[in-house]
Amino acid sequence: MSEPLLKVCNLDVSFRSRGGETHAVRNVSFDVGVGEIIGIVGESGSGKSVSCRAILGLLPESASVSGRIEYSDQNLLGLDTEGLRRIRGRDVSMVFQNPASHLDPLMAIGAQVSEPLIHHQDASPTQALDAAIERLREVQLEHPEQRVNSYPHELSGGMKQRVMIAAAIACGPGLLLADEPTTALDVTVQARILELLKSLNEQHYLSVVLVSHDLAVVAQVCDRVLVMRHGEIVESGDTKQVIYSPQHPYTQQLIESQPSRMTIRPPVATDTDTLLDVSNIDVEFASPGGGTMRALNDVSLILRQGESLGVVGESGSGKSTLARVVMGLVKPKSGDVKLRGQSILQKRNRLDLSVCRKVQMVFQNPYDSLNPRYSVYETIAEPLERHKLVPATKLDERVAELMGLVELDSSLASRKPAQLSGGQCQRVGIARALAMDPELLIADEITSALDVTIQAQIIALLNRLREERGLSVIFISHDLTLVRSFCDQVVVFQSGRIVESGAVSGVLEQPQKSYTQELLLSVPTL
Amino acid sequence: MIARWPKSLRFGAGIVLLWLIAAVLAPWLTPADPYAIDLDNTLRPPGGDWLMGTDHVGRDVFTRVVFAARIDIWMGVMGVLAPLLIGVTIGLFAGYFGGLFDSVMMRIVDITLAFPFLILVLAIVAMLGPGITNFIIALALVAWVSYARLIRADVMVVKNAEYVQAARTLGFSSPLIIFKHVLPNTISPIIVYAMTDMVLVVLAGASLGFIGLGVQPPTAEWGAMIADGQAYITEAWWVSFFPGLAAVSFGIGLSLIGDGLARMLRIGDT
Amino acid sequence: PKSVAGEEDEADIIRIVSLYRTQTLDPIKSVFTGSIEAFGQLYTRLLRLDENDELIPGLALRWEISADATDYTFFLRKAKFSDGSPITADDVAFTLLRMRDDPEAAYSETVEDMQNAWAIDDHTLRVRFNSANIPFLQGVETAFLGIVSRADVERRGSVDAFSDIPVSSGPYQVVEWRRNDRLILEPNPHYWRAGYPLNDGAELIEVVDVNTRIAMLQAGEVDAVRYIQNSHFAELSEDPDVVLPVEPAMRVSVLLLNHDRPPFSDKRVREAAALALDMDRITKAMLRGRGRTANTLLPEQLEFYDPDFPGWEYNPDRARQLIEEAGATGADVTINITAPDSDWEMAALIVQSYWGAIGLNVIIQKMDQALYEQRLEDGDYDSSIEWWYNDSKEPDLAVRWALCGSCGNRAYYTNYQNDRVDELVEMGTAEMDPDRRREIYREIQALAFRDVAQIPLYYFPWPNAYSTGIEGLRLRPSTQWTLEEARRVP
Amino acid sequence: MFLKVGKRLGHILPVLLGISIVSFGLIQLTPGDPARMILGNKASVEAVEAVRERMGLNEPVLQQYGNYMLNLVQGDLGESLRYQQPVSELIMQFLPVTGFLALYVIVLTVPLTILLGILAARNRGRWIDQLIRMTSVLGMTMPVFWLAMLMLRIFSVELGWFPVSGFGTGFVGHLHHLFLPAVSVSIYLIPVLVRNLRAALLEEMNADYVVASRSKGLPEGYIFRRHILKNASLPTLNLFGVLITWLIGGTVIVELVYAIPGLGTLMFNAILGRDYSVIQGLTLFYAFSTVIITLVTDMLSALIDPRIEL
Ligand SMILES: Nc1ncnc2c1ncn2[C@@H]1O[C@H](COP(=O)(O)OP(=O)(O)OP(=O)(O)O)[C@@H](O)[C@H]1O
Ligand SMILES: Nc1ncnc2c1ncn2[C@@H]1O[C@H](COP(=O)(O)OP(=O)(O)OP(=O)(O)O)[C@@H](O)[C@H]1O
Ligand SMILES: [Mg+2]
Ligand SMILES: [Mg+2]
Repeated sequence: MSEPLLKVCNLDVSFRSRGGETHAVRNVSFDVGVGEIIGIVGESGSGKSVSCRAILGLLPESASVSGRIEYSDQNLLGLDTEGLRRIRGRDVSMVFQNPASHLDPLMAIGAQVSEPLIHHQDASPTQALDAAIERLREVQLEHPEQRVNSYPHELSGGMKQRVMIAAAIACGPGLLLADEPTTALDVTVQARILELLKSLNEQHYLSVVLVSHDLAVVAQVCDRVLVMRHGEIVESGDTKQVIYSPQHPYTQQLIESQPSRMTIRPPVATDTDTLLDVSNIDVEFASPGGGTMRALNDVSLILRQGESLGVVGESGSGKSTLARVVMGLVKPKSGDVKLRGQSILQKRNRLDLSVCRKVQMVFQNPYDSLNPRYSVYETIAEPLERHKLVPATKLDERVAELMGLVELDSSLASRKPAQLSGGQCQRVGIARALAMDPELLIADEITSALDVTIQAQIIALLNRLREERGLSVIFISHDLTLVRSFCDQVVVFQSGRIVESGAVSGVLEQPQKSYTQELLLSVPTL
Repeated sequence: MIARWPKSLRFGAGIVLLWLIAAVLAPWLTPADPYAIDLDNTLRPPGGDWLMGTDHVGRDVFTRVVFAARIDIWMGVMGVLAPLLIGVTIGLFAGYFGGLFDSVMMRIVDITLAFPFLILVLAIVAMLGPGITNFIIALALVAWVSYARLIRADVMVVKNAEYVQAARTLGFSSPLIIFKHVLPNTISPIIVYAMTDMVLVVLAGASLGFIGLGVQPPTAEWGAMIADGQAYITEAWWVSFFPGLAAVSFGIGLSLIGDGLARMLRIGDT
Repeated sequence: PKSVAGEEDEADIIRIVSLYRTQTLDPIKSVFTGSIEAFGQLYTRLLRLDENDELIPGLALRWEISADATDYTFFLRKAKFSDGSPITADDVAFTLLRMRDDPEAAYSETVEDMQNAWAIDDHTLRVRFNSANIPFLQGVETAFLGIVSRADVERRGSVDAFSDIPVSSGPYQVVEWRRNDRLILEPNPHYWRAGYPLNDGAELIEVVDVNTRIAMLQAGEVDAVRYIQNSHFAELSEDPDVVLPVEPAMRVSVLLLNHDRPPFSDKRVREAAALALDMDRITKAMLRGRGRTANTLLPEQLEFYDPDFPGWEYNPDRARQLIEEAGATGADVTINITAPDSDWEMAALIVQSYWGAIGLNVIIQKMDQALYEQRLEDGDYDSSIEWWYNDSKEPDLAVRWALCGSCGNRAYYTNYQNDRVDELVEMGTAEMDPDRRREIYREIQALAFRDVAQIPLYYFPWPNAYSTGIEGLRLRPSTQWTLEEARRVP
Repeated sequence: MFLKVGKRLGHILPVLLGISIVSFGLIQLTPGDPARMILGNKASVEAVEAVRERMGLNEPVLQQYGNYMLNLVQGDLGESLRYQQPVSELIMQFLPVTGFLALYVIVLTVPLTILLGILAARNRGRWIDQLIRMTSVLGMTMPVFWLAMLMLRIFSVELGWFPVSGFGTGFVGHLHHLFLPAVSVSIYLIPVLVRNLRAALLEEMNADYVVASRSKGLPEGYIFRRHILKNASLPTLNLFGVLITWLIGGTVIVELVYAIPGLGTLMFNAILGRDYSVIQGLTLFYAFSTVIITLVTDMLSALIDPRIEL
């Protein structure tokens, strides 16, 4: 291989904040060659996102960066704004980890995808829009011609992510920094996105830095892998070598925690009481072009006490919407939700406390579901305090305990969401939900931003809670391996309908519907 | 604590604090009685016995400027606090709940906005009698509307934010969500506006003084002093200049505080 | 004048800007200054005033008064209304009767006692009173008795006839009445005084803010400013393009005291209130040498005004003593003033300071005029700083208005009541011998003064300013412009 | 959309009703007699009574209100008590002036606000930002009447550039006559708006989507215009709406100082003269325009922000 495209030498990033200084990245060095795909895996909060942002000079003012970043012989750290601008989006572009907050809420997505084309390639707006539609099609967004007029708040999590990807590859950059680009995508779409990246890589020598916690994905597409922990690179090398003969103990632990290798827990007895009874739910949204769009269509399901129900299906198929209906955040057009036989559909603004105590939800978008002004401690302590779940004297203790449960370092307690990594935010959300000590937990992609070790620990935690307290879980995920290892029952969503349901062993081992089969086929494996 | 305040906040707070001290210590800081007239020494220029000269009835302008801080600070604070509290509360609830409450409140807003300030003040002054308290009552009755409208617009957006929905799923009561989650994320423009508004309130007093319905003579109040003095602008500029200067400095202090607070409240800004 | 950008000023139009507004064009429907000034330009009267403000023939060429002063006969000249129809004795009779009979007539004292008025022929008018009426001749000169067209009023009705463009008999007729803004006048082509007005028209403009009025004068947008305030004399007297003549006015500024309410119900307190004031100092401060301290309760321009009456001496010690005797030390006293008026506020401040010195606790209350008038009328006040003017030199109207407790308005709403004064007022109306009249009015002045009916402050001229570009314009003591005689300096 | 606008327009009725009740109530509670204010203080009590009788002021309050509403339903705003001219005519006489002034102010204010707000926000902390902030405080703290008077002295009396009073004739005449008044109002409005816009801009400049836009290599200016400014314009737009409604009824002081025959002076004098029907007519008129302006700002907000429903 000739001269590397990107050379990162001794990158150091630290943040000044009120609490003092955080050293997020230390002495990181790596190269990316032309046409190479580099994977970065590692612990949540280990500095993966920060490193990527540092490359494009996108860190907040509070960050101080040192070291050397060279992109085809230009020192990016030495460039002025205009110089950086020329490179951003055209030569090097980035897919951010929280797609939701990284899209302008007031601009239609079509325009957001066409922007870089207009500015880097002097495309006329109509040309750019046509190209944007093409890109959106490439990232598997359905009906891109109509979708271009949608606004971010009208899209599902996975759709937003694909919009981000489309915008990033719009100008055919040389290097793509993809920070967890497929976390919110179901496996079929994920597979196609990965395929797309691969084909861009093959045809246009697109180099990619792929940040992911999904080792299988990394194994599938990456030439080389870097493993990060505590802001440092602990191991790097050829993908196969790192994955099949990991040297560093952390890497070994990472591979160990891969869901496929976890023991499958025996299904609980199916004769317990019915906990949740969702019947014939229809949900409609006003669609951008006028008229309505049916997000859920006659959805019914039953969840028994202590059971874990996996919800899988393509992005935008209505999984989160279902969760919102159960939580009373979205009012269905028709249908009913019963908890232990009692209807819990809310008419008033305030949700019934007795129901909330029993049913909790972890939101898909970890960042947006945290009040930007609350520190981690405040976020977790608030429900405990308000509902007097623990005596005031025990409050600190309980918060610390919850943070420990989700593997959050106690030093993060005073941070605000903007100062956390994606996975850290997600765990704050989990801790907050668990603080309520619910009987039913709706977990909407709770592991999407977590590295596998922590993922494994969280799953272990949930399993423990199921055993000890009879917790029931609705587990929305696109990670079929995880669903297989964790759930008893599963429903498969497609376009707002349940296309298949039943015991995990049945549905996932012998799928009846072609869609389910396709889903299974797309699962990346190590 | 203070060391971490933005510079503008420290500076603004300093100015306002100076005025507060001046207001409290007014009797000790000034050489004369703010109300004592002296027909032998009217319209004396600044200098000598009179630091800032004397006005048309021979009162010491400096003394009056210092004493006026008492009224003006009180007027500014009360004239903003009352409408702010009312307006923000109503705007929050109306925006958050929407529906009938919102419709009714917004209609009341429309109705209130339809009354030019002057009518209300005149009516209230006529009904309750002239005076500063009634002026503030009139102000509270009108000005809350601006706050309500401003905050409501933001609430409409924030209430759909996921963290607010998350708070709802935690079974928090609506007031709690409104005050602890929605309010902090919508308040910063309000605070900026409130600081501006405080200046405007002091000025509204002056404008009313211009049509003769502000504070009652002989109360020392910057706006009224400017209004009284403007007639002498060519003959004795100092009569209106110094109270004007005082008002401007106070206004600068307040705006700096507003900027500083906004900066402190802004997310991710250090 | 300096030409105002964008506005042609070819014609010789006299512009007067005033605080006071034209509220109606019906001469009997308002006694407010602004309206009166307009009436005078629109409606001619039987008599008019010469340069020295003495009565001379107006529409009436001459007149005869019966020996018992109950019958007046006026011989009219040939004259026309603005619509070209002749002004007849019948129109004049109609004017007089209308004032007497219209329940909405604002101020009909002059004709209250009139038995009848009728045309003997087209040019001869007879007016008969129930009893001797000496003041009448002065009365017919006032603007309220401006002559209106009977035919027109009867045709259009009392409201419509005056609501837009009335038929006028005076020097001008209305071009346009932009209510709340200005009254635009043009010469009445049929005006009986041949050759008048000397100008091509006039505008009476209404502007609230005194600073603006003055700026308009200085910028050449107007020729005369009505009512400037103390604060501007110094500046304007230095302006070479502006003249500030001292124009005597039949008015007096007074402190009204409410006789029905403590502490001023006690004569000792009233007297103390008067003794406490150093009138000369006050006058000097307020008028800057342009007027004089008032020594009686009647304006100095009036007939039978007593120039030798001593007036109040300044004696704060005596005042304090009286207050103590009356047990009023520390009593709360309000002074009502109208807003916005910096002069009254200044006067109030000064009075506050003097009264404070004798132990009264004074609260100044500034309020808008409507509220002020209401409180005055309701007797809901302690004291009030005011001025009043008389429409003619005749003291009859003045004493009826200001001092007579039984004449309808409770002695200017002070509730002052002295039966002897009331008796003298009636005597004055009927007394034909000028010397004896003088005695009557002097006694009234002395009595009211000693009772401290009100506290007179000072006599002050009209505070008007004129551009040097015009001549012949002044405001008479009786609040009438000599507009028809005004013209631009060639 | 049309349905929603229609529905919003439907809200006007209750508002107008509310206004008429409140203004009627206020007037009834306010001491001072319109008849006395026309006749003068020398007028006899009988004359005042006679005028009140003719004006219908001696009828029971409810009946007066009923009559008023009855006329209103027929599109009749009544007659000015003082001038005996239909209120609608009076309003129409003064409206063009105030309308012109308001538009003039908007034309001066909006571009300047945007310019200064942006300049200040983009140069945060630098001298230009400080300068803008300090001068705007200065503009804001200077009482309108005082400033107006100074400007009159300087630009009209001394320099003779602008007329002191009036509305002028023809479009250019209006522009010329109303220049100083419009500037006076703008000097007061712009600071309030600029400060708000600046704060909103700074708030938005930290948003994630701005970082994302940077990552696309968009020019800073473009990001500012299309993303930051748009997001920041919402609160400012709302404030602007509030201020415009204020402007329609609130130019009184400026109209008085510059002797402009507009709605403000009309209202001022109607209040002083207790000209009930004019006060009521004007309040209804104000209410109507307020509702329309609110509707327009809300529609604009909804147009800018798809998350907002009308
Ligand atoms: N603005 C900031 N201020 C202070 N600390 C920050 C800031 N941004 C990130 N951090 C900290 O820097 C560390 C690295 O964060 P980064 O986002 O790079 O993690 P990550 O490796 O991407 O993790 P994840 O997989 O969870 O996304 C974390 O501990 C985080 O809390
Ligand atoms: N507020 C809304 N307005 C309009 N359409 C919406 C709204 N919320 C969701 N939708 C639409 O409803 C459909 C289902 O969305 P939902 O978020 O439930 O998908 P999902 O199954 O959770 O997808 P993902 O796996 O990508 O998160 C999508 O087509 C989305 O565009
Ligand atoms: Mg990350
Ligand atoms: Mg989802």
